Amino acid sequence: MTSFDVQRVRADFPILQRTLAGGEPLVYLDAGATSQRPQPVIDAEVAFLTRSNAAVKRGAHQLAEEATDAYEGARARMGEFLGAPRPEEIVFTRNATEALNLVARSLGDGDASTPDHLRVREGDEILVTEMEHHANLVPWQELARRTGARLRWIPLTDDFTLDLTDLGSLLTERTRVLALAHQSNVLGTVNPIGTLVEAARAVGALTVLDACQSAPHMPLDVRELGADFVALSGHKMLGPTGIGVLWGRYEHLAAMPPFLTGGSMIEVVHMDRTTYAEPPARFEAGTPMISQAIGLAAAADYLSALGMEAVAEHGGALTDRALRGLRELPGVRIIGPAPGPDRTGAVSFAVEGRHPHDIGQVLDSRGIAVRVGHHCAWPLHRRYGIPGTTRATFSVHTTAEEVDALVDSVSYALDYFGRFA
Amino acid sequence: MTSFDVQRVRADFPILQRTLAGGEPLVYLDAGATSQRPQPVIDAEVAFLTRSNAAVKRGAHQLAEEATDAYEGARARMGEFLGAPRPEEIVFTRNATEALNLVARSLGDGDASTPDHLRVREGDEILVTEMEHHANLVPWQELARRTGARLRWIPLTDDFTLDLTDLGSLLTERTRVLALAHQSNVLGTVNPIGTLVEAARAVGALTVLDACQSAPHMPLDVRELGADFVALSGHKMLGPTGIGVLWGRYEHLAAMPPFLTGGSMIEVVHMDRTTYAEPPARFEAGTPMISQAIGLAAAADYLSALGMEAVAEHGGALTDRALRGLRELPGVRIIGPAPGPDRTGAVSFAVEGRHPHDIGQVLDSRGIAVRVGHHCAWPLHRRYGIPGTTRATFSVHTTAEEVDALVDSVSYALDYFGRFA
Amino acid sequence: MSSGLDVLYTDIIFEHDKRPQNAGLREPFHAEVHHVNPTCGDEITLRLRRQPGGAVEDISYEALGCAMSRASASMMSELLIGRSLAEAEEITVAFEAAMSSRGRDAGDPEVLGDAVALLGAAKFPGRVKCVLMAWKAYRAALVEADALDGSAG
Amino acid sequence: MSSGLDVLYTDIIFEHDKRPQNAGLREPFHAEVHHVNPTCGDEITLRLRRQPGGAVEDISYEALGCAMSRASASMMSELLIGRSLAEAEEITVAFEAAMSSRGRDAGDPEVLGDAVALLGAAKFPGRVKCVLMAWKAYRAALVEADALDGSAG
Ligand SMILES: Cc1ncc(COP(=O)(O)O)c(C=O)c1O
Ligand SMILES: Cc1ncc(COP(=O)(O)O)c(C=O)c1O
Repeated sequence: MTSFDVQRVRADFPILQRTLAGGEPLVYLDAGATSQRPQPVIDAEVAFLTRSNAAVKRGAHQLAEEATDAYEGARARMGEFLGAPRPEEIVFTRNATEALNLVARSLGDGDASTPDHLRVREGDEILVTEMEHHANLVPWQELARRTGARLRWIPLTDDFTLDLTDLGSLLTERTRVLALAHQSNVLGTVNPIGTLVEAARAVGALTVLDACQSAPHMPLDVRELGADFVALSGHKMLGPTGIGVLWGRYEHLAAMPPFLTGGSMIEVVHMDRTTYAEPPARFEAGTPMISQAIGLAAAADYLSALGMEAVAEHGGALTDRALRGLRELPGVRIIGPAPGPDRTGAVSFAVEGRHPHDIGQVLDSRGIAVRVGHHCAWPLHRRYGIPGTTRATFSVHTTAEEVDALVDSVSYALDYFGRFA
Repeated sequence: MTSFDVQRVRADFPILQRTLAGGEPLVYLDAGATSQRPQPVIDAEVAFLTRSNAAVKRGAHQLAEEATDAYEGARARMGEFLGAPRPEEIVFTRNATEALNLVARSLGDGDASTPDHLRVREGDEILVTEMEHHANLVPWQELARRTGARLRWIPLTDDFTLDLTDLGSLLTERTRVLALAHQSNVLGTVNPIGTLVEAARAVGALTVLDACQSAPHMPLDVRELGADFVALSGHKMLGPTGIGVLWGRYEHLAAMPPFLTGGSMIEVVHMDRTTYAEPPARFEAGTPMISQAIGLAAAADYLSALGMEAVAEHGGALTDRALRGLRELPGVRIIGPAPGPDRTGAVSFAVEGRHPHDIGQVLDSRGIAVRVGHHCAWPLHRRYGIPGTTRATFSVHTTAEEVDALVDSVSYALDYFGRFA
Repeated sequence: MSSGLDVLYTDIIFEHDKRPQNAGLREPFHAEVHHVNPTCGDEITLRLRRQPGGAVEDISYEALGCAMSRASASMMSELLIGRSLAEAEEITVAFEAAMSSRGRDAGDPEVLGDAVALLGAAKFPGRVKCVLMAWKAYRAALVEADALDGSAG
Repeated sequence: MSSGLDVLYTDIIFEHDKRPQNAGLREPFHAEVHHVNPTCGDEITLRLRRQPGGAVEDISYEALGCAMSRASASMMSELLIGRSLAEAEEITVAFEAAMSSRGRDAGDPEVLGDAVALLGAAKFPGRVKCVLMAWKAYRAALVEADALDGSAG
């Protein structure tokens, strides 16, 4: 079913060799929080650091030229990975959160010289969804607060998908921005981006896509997605922490005011005034995350070598297996859609009468690392009347046996707590 | 003269083993732009990645606990390194530029609930200096533009120091912020921070210190410095790129609005409103630079093991030697004060009738990596009537022989271009 | 394999989790506070009533959370109600110290009573916050009550 | 040791650096542009005058920068003045391509004249921008002149 050899992939991840406190092997089902790094990603960073490390775009010496080539090469590679028409559309940020903040701040910072469609002002509306990660919600709340715009949201159905019934009244001529997740980090739901981008474009609104969870799991092509901005994090797709990507249409980036200001993003600086460089430099203030960009490009290479179609198939099969196993257990309620093509990567569930923290503790005692809580999607959990969920997420190194161990261990946890019932 | 063994230190820096295109050994005199990384810093990151890598502050599993301990341990270590009264005063940012942007944005974002001294508004004044790096100038220009405050600056003397003659009229009751470099990245000048902090405090202004260049070169103690905020970058002090530190007095941080918003910086999130966590979490939105914080702490350990007093002595001796050699060369003008205790780390110079790019090219052909241009301090260069300088900066692995090679090579460059004169 | 687990989840923890002591919000009270644990969404609303002489007359609460955090609220209320403020302070300090010791300080059953059972969580840094939430809420309520009646704590 | 250097700094480069052709700003002109290289602070102000038929009648400029960038402005002006727009375009395209080739495209001296000497910089990525600045300024002036007289370029 999986076209790559998962055992060979596992050998590339040094951390999978470790055992835990009780001697158990590590079953890492928390890739949705942060993924592990294969050796080639670590090696790429170390090779750079021990050979060509230097400040980029500044020096006239050989090391600086090598470093600049490596850094700009990483940008070009990420552009390719995402199907970006131009490498200059790739802006490196510290994480997806900063990428989303960049867009939200810049849309609020324009002046008379900024095109109208790139400005959010009083009376405008911003549309998000009830399933958003805090990273794609709070920056928009703050933008609304600063500008006097109104924040609205697409609600969720009982089936764990977006409720588009009232889309016509939510997405109107007043809407400047539609910001939403490509894939929910809790539900696993993949949203109907094509339809929504088209609807947004029809009313002249920009679409901002949070692709944090989809980027590691499926082929992405920004041209096909059709959005105006796409944000993702390196550490969720086998790359380093401390690096994220904002992709944006060049014509937008070229007309937007900067976010962070300082060195390397300027054109001319006087004491009392400054003009700014073209994108992407305009949005990369200060010394960038150089070795991290190189590590991220190596992660993209690693995923591409496996093939994103194969990666998607692998993740889909594991998700199905986990869902089929878990839903048989008494008192377990899956928080997410039934198995199907538009749901992958994450399996979250609630247990009747048991707090997720307690479930997670039992799993941990058996070497199974999952995440518990609201997963930075508090409104989503409130919508379904639960304080939190237990969430298992999969990666390219996850095996069917590990999924079975998860199901077994949840069953064990039910028994464990059952004895006190 | 140096109390540590420079040759032993050199053995810790793998990049110093490499040779350049023409077979020359690498003479890296560009540490002021970015420093090189000793093996223990690389090892610390790799060890973390291959053993304990996980999302911090979120998971309930063993790896997540180890990762959180390592990350918070790095914070505590940086607090110690800087003499911070509390570890919670250390905020990790992507670089010094972001740290300075954080302060500048937050001071402009307050509302009625924010204490007056932490708000910059129309009619207020912001005071910087003419020697600032763009990172400590442009964010303040932007704050002034957004709020209607007025930006003023302390000018420079012909002796390459701050001209404090008119300080009384520049620093007044209207001044909310004094932002300045601890040490200039071009001149090497160390500013009289004690005097300035006291003067600022006397009028009720906050002091924001850019310690990018001083942190790698001398012992720092935020209590002694007396400033309200201190910013620095990891990659300039033997640590990774992609990480910086903002130190701030706890009572300020606790009263300031957030900058980046998203996951991990919240208290409670509803669709229409959010409350925020205490510092430092409030200022660390999203997944932090985990392995980079750990690398930075290892860099602090490395420097502490050498002893910052010894590091300062070493840098001072090299600076003196370079200045004494270069000022003998015909047509060379040192852009910076004469040798002395308040000048270290960086030696910049201009050559009569020769552009720095051409000088740098000749040095590069002899394996000597220096930086040329305005070094992100364009107004400073304009002040001295030059488009740019050639700058050599030193680190713990720099030898007296390397400084001599620099002087020889500048002399060679003068001859080289002399033949066309 | 689940040895670590049994340190955490003892019978007494589950007894308090199932039958929490002093639960439910009662009147009258001098201060009410609402605390959340932002990482897991656990919540507690806690009310404090003090006697004129300064003793803890009543602690009532509503707690939403894991077994550890609910048991902790229950045990704390049992332990502190009826104590003088000084005694309550001593217990709280001792408990917080043991809880932050990563297991090095096993706690004195004379002082902490049933609550020593909570100290199993001290070895699980991710769970320490769950256990401490109720205690922090008590502290905050104390500060608020002081502020309200103007008497320094 | 300095072999790399001599590829860059040939006698002809220094001749143009010392005695720049067509330097100084002249009237009349159809468009004036000001370009800077933000990393090193180099600047050029360039004026373009076109003939009614569309030829490059004059290029005048003031350039601040390194030897390479000043020589480049001088050579470019020498090469393009008097050419038809089509010829100038052909030369510019050929020069930019060679300059971006990292040394693989040695350039045709028939087309580029003295300017082939600039191509030594193609192997030094940090210097390519210095050399191209004048050429970019010419392109920008062309666009501006077109915009001003409303004729499509
Ligand atoms: C004095 C000074 N301030 C600020 C900065 C900015 O540091 P970074 O680029 O790491 O943000 C630098 C270095 O470029 C510097 O030398
Ligand atoms: C859907 C989604 N959006 C945004 C984020 C934020 O990513 P980061 O914390 O790397 O900025 C995450 C991960 O936490 C996520 O899952």
